[in-house]
Amino acid sequence: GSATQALAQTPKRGGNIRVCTYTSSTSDTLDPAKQSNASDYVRCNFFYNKLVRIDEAGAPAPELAESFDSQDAKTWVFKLRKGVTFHDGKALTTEDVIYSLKRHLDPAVGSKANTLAKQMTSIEASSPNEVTIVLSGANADWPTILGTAHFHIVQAGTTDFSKGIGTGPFTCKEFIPGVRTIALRNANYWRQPGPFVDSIEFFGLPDEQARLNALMSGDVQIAAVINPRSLRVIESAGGFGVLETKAGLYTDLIARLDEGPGTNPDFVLGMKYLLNRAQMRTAIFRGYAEIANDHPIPSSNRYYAADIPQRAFDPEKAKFHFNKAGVLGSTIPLVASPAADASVEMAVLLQQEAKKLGLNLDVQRVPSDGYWSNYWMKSPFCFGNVNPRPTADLLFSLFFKSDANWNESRWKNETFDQLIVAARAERDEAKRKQMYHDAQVLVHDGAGIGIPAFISNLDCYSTKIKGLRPMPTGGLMGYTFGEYVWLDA
Amino acid sequence: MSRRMVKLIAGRMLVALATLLFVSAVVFGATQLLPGDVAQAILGQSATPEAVAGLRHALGLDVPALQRFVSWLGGLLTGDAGVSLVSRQPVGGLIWARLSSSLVLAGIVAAISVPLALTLGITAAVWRGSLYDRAVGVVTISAVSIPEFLVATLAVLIFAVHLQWLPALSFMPRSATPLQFLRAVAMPVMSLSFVVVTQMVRMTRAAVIEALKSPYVEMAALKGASPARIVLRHVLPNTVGAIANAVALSLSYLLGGVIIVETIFNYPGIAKLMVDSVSMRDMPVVQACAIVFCAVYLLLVTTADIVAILSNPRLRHS
Amino acid sequence: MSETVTDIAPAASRLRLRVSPAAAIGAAIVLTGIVLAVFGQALSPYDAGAIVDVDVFGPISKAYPLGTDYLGRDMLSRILLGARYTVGIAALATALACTAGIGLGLFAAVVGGWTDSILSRLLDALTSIPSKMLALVLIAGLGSSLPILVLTMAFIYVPGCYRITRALAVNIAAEDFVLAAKARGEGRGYIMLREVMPNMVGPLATDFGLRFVFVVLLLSSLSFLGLGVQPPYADWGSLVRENIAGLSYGAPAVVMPAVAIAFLTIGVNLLVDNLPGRARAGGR
Amino acid sequence: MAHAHKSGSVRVEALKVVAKAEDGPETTIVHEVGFEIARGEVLALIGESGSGKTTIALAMMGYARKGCAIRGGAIDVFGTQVLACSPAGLRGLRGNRIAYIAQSAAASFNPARTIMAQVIESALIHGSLSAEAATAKAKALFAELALPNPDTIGDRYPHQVSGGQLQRLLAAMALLNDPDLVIFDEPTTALDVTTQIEVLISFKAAIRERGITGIYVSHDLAVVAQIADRIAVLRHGRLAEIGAVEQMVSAPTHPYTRQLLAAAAPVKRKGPEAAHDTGEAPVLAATGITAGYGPAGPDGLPRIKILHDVGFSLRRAETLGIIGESGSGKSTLARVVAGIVPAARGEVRLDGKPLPTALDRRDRETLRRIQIVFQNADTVLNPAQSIAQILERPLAFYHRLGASARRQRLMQLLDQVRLPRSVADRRPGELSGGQKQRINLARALAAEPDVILCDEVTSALDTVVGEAVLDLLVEIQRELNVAYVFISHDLGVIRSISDAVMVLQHGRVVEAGPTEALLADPQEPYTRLLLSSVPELRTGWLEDVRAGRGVAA
Ligand SMILES: Nc1ncnc2c1ncn2[C@@H]1O[C@H](COP(=O)(O)OP(=O)(O)OP(=O)(O)O)[C@@H](O)[C@H]1O
Ligand SMILES: Nc1ncnc2c1ncn2[C@@H]1O[C@H](COP(=O)(O)OP(=O)(O)OP(=O)(O)O)[C@@H](O)[C@H]1O
Ligand SMILES: [Mg+2]
Ligand SMILES: [Mg+2]
Repeated sequence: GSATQALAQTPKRGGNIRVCTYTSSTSDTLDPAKQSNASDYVRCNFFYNKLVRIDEAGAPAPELAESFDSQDAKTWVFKLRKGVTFHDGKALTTEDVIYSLKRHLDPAVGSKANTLAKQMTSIEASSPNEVTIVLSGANADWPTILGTAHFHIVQAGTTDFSKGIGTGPFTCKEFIPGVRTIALRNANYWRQPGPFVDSIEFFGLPDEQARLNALMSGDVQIAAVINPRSLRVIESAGGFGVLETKAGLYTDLIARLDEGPGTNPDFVLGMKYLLNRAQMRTAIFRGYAEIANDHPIPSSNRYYAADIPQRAFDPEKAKFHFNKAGVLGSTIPLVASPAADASVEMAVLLQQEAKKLGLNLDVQRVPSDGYWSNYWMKSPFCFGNVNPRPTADLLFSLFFKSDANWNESRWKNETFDQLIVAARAERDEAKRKQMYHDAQVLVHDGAGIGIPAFISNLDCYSTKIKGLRPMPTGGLMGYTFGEYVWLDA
Repeated sequence: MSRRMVKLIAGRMLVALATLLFVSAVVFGATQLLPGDVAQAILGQSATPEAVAGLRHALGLDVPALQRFVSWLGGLLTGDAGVSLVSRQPVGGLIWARLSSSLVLAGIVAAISVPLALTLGITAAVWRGSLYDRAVGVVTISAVSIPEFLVATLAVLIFAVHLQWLPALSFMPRSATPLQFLRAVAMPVMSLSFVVVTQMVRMTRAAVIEALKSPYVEMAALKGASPARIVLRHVLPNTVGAIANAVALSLSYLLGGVIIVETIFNYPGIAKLMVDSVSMRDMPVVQACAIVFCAVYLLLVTTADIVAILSNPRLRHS
Repeated sequence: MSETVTDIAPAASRLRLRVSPAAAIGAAIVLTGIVLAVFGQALSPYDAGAIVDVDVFGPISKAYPLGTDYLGRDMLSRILLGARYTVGIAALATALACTAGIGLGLFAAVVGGWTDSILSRLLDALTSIPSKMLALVLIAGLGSSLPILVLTMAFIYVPGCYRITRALAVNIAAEDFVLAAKARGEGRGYIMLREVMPNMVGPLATDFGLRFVFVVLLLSSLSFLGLGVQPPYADWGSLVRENIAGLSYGAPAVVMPAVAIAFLTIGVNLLVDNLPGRARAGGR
Repeated sequence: MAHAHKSGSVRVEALKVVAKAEDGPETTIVHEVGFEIARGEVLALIGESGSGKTTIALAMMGYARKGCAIRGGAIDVFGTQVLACSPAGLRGLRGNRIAYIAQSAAASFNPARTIMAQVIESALIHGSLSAEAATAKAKALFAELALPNPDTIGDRYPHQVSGGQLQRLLAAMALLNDPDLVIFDEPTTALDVTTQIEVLISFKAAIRERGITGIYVSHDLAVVAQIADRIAVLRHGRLAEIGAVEQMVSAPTHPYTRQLLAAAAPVKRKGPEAAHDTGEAPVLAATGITAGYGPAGPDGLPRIKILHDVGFSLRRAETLGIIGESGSGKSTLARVVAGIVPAARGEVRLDGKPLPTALDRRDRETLRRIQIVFQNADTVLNPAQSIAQILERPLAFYHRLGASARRQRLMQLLDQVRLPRSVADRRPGELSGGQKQRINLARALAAEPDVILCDEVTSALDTVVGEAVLDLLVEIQRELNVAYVFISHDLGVIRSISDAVMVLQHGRVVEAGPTEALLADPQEPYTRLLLSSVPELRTGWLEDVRAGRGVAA
């Protein structure tokens, strides 16, 4: 509704807005390689650009690269846009691109994109205006990968990232980690029409109630990540809009297949049947979620396999499998944490259902802090939380391939591994679709992962803010709202 | 000042310094016990063993703990608290920025709550047993009985969301006018005052009642002194020490105890810095914060001790 | 000559035991808290974890006397279950803190000298770290489980209890009856437990009450920071916290647990402030 | 002396004061008391502790302590109906027309303010004098009251002045506004005999000179006889008897007054026969005791040295009296003997065997044989234990008696100290002072000791009650043959109970010898001073002493 209306109006220039997200910490960074959450993504998108951006349809589109191409999906050539300058006036060169990409390979940098970046075996300037990247294996999705969060282009030689000097739509006036960022409109931005607002004050409020109150009292114009439970208040107050982003975020139940109760396939299957997806959708997400089918591909993805029968809540079947696994009457620890969105509530619901069948789930809630390093991938029965990824290949190869770093359930399936490698290089769309279809079936049946729902991201805003629309890459317009919003004051 | 008093005061200060040194060792030791480290925290989901090892080496975390402690302590003594492992900025600067905001907030709360609490405490003591005394007792107990975060959230709902009199968030740019600033901190100040006033009222009341029982107060009444004169001239000079202690203890809360208020009002104080740093395992910052908390506590308590010594003529003249 | 005094004295001691109405109210509230903690689960109308209603933040109704929570669970059942954690954890932590604090305090006061100085300095150093920060570090280090929570909070409040005990015990240890016991040749254990300890019961009971209140409040603060009792268990503080979104429309789900906390702490305060004929101790 | 020419008197009629416990019933503590004081006359109020003396004295100013209330009667102070005054009116009277000198000057001075500020405060409150004039007048009063350095003493803080001086400073404070009525509430009870004399002399002079109308509260008949014109005897809040001093001293009618009179002139309890040398070895002997407090210095002596080369010996069934002014080291000596304070030099022998100096190196048997009974029965009995617990502990500790044997012995002990068996289940707080002191003694007896060190066991008691305790001590000695070291600052008591006397001053033995001989013919000036300072129950004694010493008032 409001999105189409916004398109109909001509954007106005000017105005200062305040925006808050849900994290704020001294680890807030302007170093693209170190970004770890939505706040970082938003902030880096203020000040930097990538070679490639991902458009509304989820397809790669040129940004700092004017064009990109490959014959064999293995050697990729990126032609740089001309006339782009950094905030300090220096022109963008191949050197900057090479420096930016190579940083991810240096362990001392601690880049989060290190695993993805490792596919690059060589990065070279093939002409003054052109960078050639050679991959270790064919990857038809490579431009999309360069459009993901960490591949911003910085100036060659930068080690101090506190100034935020990039080619992006805003310049950095103030950046205090854990406190706030003030971004000013970059008057010399290369892309037209460029940002509309004069400045954005951006900060994090970890307390959801505080975010909501700040929005309602007019202290901020956009508040990111609002709990669906709070929408009732927003709606009754009037004057506020909700931006729902269906991007494929999910929280999954993980049973390690190599350790603990998950070594018994009946236990895993029983758990998948015990997930009361409909109840979770209504009770936990108040309807702002899409029921999932134990594989990571959401329906918006072009490779979504619609014909796999939906696994339904079935306590009888669950009981049958638990009985077969011989776990009825025993107590099984289940680790959950606020770090994995809504996992605690899911665990509690699961616990209730299990109790009715005579299985005791001992829900152990652990703090967010240290969850990813100390519990996730370590506990035999716990929860994970997977952010949207732009390609099916990324989801499968990061989380499901036998040798994947984040193979949460330690699922090993050779057919699947071959399918993924083949699909990555496959340039025939129909064949590729079939391959991904088969992959989804394999994960649905075999992996130790239960995915009950894809969770929508809800950002709320004052209706004075225009120009917001959902993007498949994440909330707040794939974290790039800064360039597009305008103030209708 | 007598020599004995100089000795006493010097003694208090030495003890405070020794305590600080001890605390620094304990803090350093305790932080070593925290599971996980900054390398894992920075890498989050992408913490593969090689990546962690590489980053750890790059950050100098593979040096033995004792060696790190010695160099850290050496740094502290020369005024260098090291560099944050996360933001790579000097810890001193980070802390100072946050500490100064915390101190401003604490200062305003103190300026409001100390006179208020002393007035309430003294009047309640003078009219002890009266309806007024009971009312003060019930109100202060109720104030401290409600979880802080509820008080703060409720205040926001009422004053910011519904009435829209005050901003919901309290962080202001340095260019803000004093009025804007006062409006911004009004609610945090209110929420914090709730907590500290109660403590001070109770302790002041107890101290004053104790002094009111003494024979010299009876003597003053028998000289015809008015109640006001008894309190101002006879009771207060003898309770300064006890009251100073109560005030010091309550005020020490205003640095580390305000985490909830800082979170709800997005006030960039030092408590939040410490909480963040603990979750990021940014040890240089955690250690420095802990030292700051201790130093301020010791400063307050030692000051109160010294006030008590100075207000006691037995120690002043002997 | 002395008979008259003797006759008056027992009457006076009977007077001292007179319970004031405030103390009676306090005692009634505390007793209710204890009963709820013990029998709460048996009294609850629904399973505290079960989603019983599609309506979240439901109002007070016949079916749900205290409304429903953010997932549509019965609030009365949850508060009854929460009593166990709030009262139980706080009582246990306070008891542990007091046992350790009193033991150390008595020891320091009776032994005196270097032992006393060193113990006092050590515990002073502990007090200098703000309690919430100390809890944060400890729980981050040890993980949040019920035993850890109890131990952490006990640990935090040991110095305070030590301080009060020591201050009281130092005065008592200087009394003539202790000197008389020493002159008789009594050992330290006897002096600590039989001569000194019985004279501190009143102020220590007061201190116990106050510390209990602090623990309840710290527990709810920790819940706010996500470090408190972890679901599916919930103390009253975490009930307030998890339902805070309902505050905007005054949902009973957020108000009721807060009222429960306030009741309990006020009750304890009333009781300890009006303990019959006993000296009250300051300190926190 | 603005009111000097007015005639009239102070009249109290049917005064009734009650005490009420919180929410409890009221108990009357002063019943229908009435008396009259003519201008220029001093009336003494005398009675045992708790008889209501202070309560009446305070009521004269329309003041009742917290928890008490004046419930009836009338007080007329030279035409002013005190009990009918408004609070403001009362404030105008207090410290102005009626002044009060409290029992404990040390507690009545505010420790945080200078003496002068407090002395002139009443003048400032009532606006009777300017600050300078008040200061000048105060200095004159200081001189009149024979205070040293009258010009500068006011600049000091209370803790910098001795107890006797403070008492006189308090008097100066009271006299500053030339009050019509001055109330002295036991102003010398807390003082040493030698100091008491000085204070009494200066008070007497001030009263004479100014023609003060006063009420003098005391429990010491001998003191009262020096100061007052008439005496009122109180008993349980009632007026027992009232009359002129001469008459009360020579022909009292009320039995209680007679008791008081008897106690004031203690009987000789010990015949001289016990004193002579039987050739028996002493049960307890001390030689060359040097001791003190604080850490030991390089010479092995403690930093604060109290006792210097003190020695004595004591035979079975004998009593050694130790006398000396406050702070002379009497208690310290007892502590050295008991092992509580280790001696730096010298030794203590029990039956000829030297004892280890430190308490923890003495064996239980040695500890049992020497028992110490402390001065203050109020503080020496654990208020949290029952009498049975207190008395049974030494039985279990020293004699390892079983429960039933203990109970039996406990009853015996109670009989021995003449207490009803029913007190066993009470706590010390439910006993009177005399009863507590008996328990204290019984605890020592429970050990079946050879020597009991009695440190001021009667000082905190009323004279009448104290006498009874002394009787008991002597009886027990006859029965059990224990030896006593009896410490007191009251020469009368020492004379009455001991076979031999030792006089201590500044931690040194001034003089020692058999009681009769020594007191009859003291060799040392200090002993003579002590002897002459004991008030005698006759009017005019004070004047004699003053004349004898040539003290200028
Ligand atoms: N504040 C009070 N509340 C209740 N009872 C009191 C209070 N003060 C005194 N009394 C009681 O009143 C009685 C008289 O007390 P008062 O102090 O007048 O005695 P006193 O003759 O001065 O004794 P002493 O010689 O010990 O000073 C005592 O029984 C005492 O216990
Ligand atoms: N624990 C102690 N530490 C230091 N000095 C002390 C200690 N106890 C007593 N003194 C000092 O030792 C001196 C003698 O004290 P002691 O108690 O023996 O006197 P006393 O003759 O019994 O006096 P009194 O008649 O007042 O009881 C005093 O000056 C006292 O201040
Ligand atoms: Mg009295
Ligand atoms: Mg003594």
